[in-house]
Amino acid sequence: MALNSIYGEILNEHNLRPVHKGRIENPSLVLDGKNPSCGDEITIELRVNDEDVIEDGCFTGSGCAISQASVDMMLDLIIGEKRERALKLYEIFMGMIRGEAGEEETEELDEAMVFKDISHMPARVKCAVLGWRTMREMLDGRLSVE
Amino acid sequence: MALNSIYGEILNEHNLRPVHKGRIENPSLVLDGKNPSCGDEITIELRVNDEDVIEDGCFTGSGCAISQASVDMMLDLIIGEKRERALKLYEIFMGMIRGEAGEEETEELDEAMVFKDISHMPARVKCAVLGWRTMREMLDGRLSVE
Amino acid sequence: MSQNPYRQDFPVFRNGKYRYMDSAATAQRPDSVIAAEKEFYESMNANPLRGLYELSVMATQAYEEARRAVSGLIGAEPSEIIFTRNATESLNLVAYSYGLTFLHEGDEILTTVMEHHSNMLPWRMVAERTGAVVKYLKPLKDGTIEDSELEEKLTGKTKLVAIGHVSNVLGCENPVRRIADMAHDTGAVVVVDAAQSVPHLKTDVKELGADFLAFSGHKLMGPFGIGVLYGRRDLLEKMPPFLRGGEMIESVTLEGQTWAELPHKFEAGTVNAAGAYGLKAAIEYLNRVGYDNIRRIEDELTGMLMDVLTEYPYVHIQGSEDPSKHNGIVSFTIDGVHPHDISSILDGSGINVRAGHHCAEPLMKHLGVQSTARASLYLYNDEEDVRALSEAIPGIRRVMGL
Amino acid sequence: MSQNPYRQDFPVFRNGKYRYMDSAATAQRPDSVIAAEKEFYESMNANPLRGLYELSVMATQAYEEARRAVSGLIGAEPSEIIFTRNATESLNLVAYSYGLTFLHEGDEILTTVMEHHSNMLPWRMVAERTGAVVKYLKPLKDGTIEDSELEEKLTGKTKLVAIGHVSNVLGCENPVRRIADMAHDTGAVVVVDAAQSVPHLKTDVKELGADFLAFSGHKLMGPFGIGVLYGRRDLLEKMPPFLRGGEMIESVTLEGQTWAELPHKFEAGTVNAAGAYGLKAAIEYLNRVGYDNIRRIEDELTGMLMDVLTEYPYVHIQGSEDPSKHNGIVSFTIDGVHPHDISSILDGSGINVRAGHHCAEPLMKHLGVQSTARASLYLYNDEEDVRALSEAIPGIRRVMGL
Ligand SMILES: Cc1ncc(COP(=O)(O)O)c(C=O)c1O
Ligand SMILES: Cc1ncc(COP(=O)(O)O)c(C=O)c1O
Repeated sequence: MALNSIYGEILNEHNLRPVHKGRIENPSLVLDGKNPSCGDEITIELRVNDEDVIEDGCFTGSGCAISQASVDMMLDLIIGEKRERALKLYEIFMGMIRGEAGEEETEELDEAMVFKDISHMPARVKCAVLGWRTMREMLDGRLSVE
Repeated sequence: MALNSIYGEILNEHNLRPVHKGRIENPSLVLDGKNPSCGDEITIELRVNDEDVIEDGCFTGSGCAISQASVDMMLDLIIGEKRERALKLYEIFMGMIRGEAGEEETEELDEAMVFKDISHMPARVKCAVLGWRTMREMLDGRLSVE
Repeated sequence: MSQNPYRQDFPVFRNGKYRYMDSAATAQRPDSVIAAEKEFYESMNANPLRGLYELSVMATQAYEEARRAVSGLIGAEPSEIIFTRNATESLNLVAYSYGLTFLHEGDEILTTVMEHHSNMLPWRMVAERTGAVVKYLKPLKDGTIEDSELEEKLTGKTKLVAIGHVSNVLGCENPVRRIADMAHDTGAVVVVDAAQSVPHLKTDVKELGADFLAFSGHKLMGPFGIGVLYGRRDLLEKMPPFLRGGEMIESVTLEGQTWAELPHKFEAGTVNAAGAYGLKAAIEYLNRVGYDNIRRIEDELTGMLMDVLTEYPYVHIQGSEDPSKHNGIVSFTIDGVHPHDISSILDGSGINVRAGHHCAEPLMKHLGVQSTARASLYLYNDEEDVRALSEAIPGIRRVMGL
Repeated sequence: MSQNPYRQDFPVFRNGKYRYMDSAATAQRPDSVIAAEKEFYESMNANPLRGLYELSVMATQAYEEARRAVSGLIGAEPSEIIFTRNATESLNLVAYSYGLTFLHEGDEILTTVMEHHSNMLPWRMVAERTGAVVKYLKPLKDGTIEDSELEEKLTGKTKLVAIGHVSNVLGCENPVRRIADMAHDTGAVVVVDAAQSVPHLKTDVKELGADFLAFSGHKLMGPFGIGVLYGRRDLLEKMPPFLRGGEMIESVTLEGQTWAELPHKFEAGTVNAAGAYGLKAAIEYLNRVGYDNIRRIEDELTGMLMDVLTEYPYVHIQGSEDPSKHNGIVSFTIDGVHPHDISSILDGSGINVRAGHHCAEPLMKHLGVQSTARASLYLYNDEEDVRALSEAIPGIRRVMGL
């Protein structure tokens, strides 16, 4: 029941008024992420430039508040950052959820820290990490639009 | 544990020294009976004459003391009797095992009355009735040597 | 009914914490069922069927009594009752044994888009492997299957009809008897998925016209790990065995084997005797309460629930407007709130409802929703449960900032 | 060991009535296993996997913890552990899913004449349907499989080797590792029937070289209705699902479906979560006792029993003369007394042994017996059990008038 602490203003704001929901121009990477256990599906688009900087990003698709808000917060964090930094943030996020990340590190996740206790609701972990997993797969360099 | 009352002199006598184990001349009916749950197998031979009298009978095959003694006692009872009488005895025997036969009727089974309490050992009922079932199938007129 | 007299029989409710409304997924178990399994292991535990000693005889008797209890419940002969693990295995047994043997290229299997995956995917497997074709009846949004659908899709080629008795999403009861009559006229066999009906409705295989009927023990308060397949004797007799191994043979040599008589031919390996004994206790409990009482409780509570829910303009109930057509199942959505969030937020108040596609994805698509929240009631639910759920709905919207 | 300290943990022995020596058929259950199932139903009962509320999350955790306990017991990854109903279903799963997909006409399946029917009939089914051929290794009377047999019958055509780890009649342990090494050299996969070994011997799938390994919960003191299949990940991944239905899919549309990830792909329908939780309690109990202790108790009692039995000239023991090669299993015959009568008469003194072909008819024929009586021991047996049995033997002959 600890989960209810996750629901709240921050989550709602990102769920109801996501900043990054929509399309961007000339994405260099596009990938679908799917949460088989609930049917939620999102598509992430990223534009990464020659210096490996994520210039812009967005998502489309439907899902629960947790998956929608989580991906929106993630995009907040990684847009403008370098590929390595985004992958580092992924590690921190996963570490936080597994309860393995230090407090200092976790602070780097900013608003995404609301998902700290999601592990109390194992069925929802997949929702919270859907966007993050998809992003990591994209930046692992194995996938691109071309 | 009531079963042990079944084991005893009468049963042993028929098991160790069966009167009807062997072969007869010119059987008119021959049938195999099998108890799938334990692999026991017997073959009964009967010679029934034109007046429907069971002139002679015998059995071969292996099995536990209960099935061997039971078929031997059965042959004791039916040899010399008419087909209908044998089928009647079958009904009484089955009735006794189901606990439905009256005491008077049961007396007609003579030594075969030792199986009265076999129902306390359901796994052994099949042994006790193996010969009887086979005999009934033979006399139902559906099977013959020719 | 202000106090539900049965609730106290269910230990999970004793701490007063849970408002459990997910019985369509699995029921709660009364003390008597839990005690039956315990009693089995403590005083009659042995491997049944082949043992010649007292313990094993008691185990065998317990197991076969359970079979009789099941056959009595649905109007079948004991030898027509096969114990499986769950309804899913029962349906797969029919698919593998009957389907793969008796269906051929060009034959048609008729089912509906509202089936649970367990009554859909086995038939697709049969189709893939035999060259038969699966056709789907499309119901109206309230679950009604129109005659025109049936007349169009049930043809001379239809060899098997697989139909759910009660939908686990809409709660509607399908006209199994009418469909069975039509199917039998064209020579098809009828497989009934009764997972959601046997726990709630008096079910008789002959009255329904079912050639096969499957259900799970755990949805009628029995243990997990025990399910039932009813099969018409003549069909079971001509079918090859499914799982092979101990207990289902008559004799085995290096050259070949012969099969045991029914129902053992279909029960390979050590049986779940304790589970069957627990299921018997569940059936006894169910009979003590009686289907009439179950019906009354479910309909009353469903009515209460639907009355309140329909007053919220942002709540949408799937299926019929008539509570008595829901068999205790109420699937709903809330505008702006994903069903997973509904379920998670309700959990914060100890209210347990399911959310998702309920193993009926094609039905979700047909209804035009991605998923729903589902409250499903059973004989132990009470007005407090329904009130708690009803009153929590506006709060969900609030929590979500709506 | 004069007093067995574990015996008191088993409620079935508390009335002092039974001298249970049929553990190869099914084990007795300690209090902790019975309590675990009860605890599950009383405090964490819900349908696992899909629930979003606390009860269902607890059920899911209990179920997955059980999977981890099993994987730890046999040295596998949790995702390689599939819960089934029993060893028989595990073996059938491999036969239907792996066998029917990857075996073809002319391929050979190698097994032995000493297999339990559950590790023989599924392979015959595969042979019948694919055109593959089953070949049988013939052991010596004590169970030894000679190298010459293996070299002759394991050929380049052998695609699957199905071998029991411990015989349920002779008690002998087969050289699985050696056979697996040879089989892998020719490119065959190795299926190990570990129903009789996991309860008694530390078993590690990697050390054994098993590609698949099957066993039943009920033989290691767990509940009925829960069994295990281990499968090597890469094999499981390329195999099609077996049973189809709820919980084993990723998504379903009218056009097709995709499967869930391992191990769920092979677990269709509602899982037996309470059974798995009970099995976990059984594994914990087994680990508390320790395989070393089990070994010691079994070997000591087997030695005692065989010492006495060999003194009766009319008693004949099947298998090795070395008690430590029996894994607690002693099959025997008595001249002039049918094994069924042995078992029935012993039952009169509360002594429980099995009699029959032990689901191994071809082995019976190979040994030249129609059936045997079998005493099988486990960690809760004590000297009193063995003494009672030993001393009852002459009485059996007496009762039979010999
Ligand atoms: C060697 C062996 N294999 C397989 C089995 C089958 O186990 P189950 O009946 O639990 O499926 C048994 C037990 O009877 C056995 O002893
Ligand atoms: C309509 C229907 N059919 C089949 C099933 C499958 O039952 P089980 O998961 O017990 O095999 C269910 C339950 O989930 C159901 O609701």
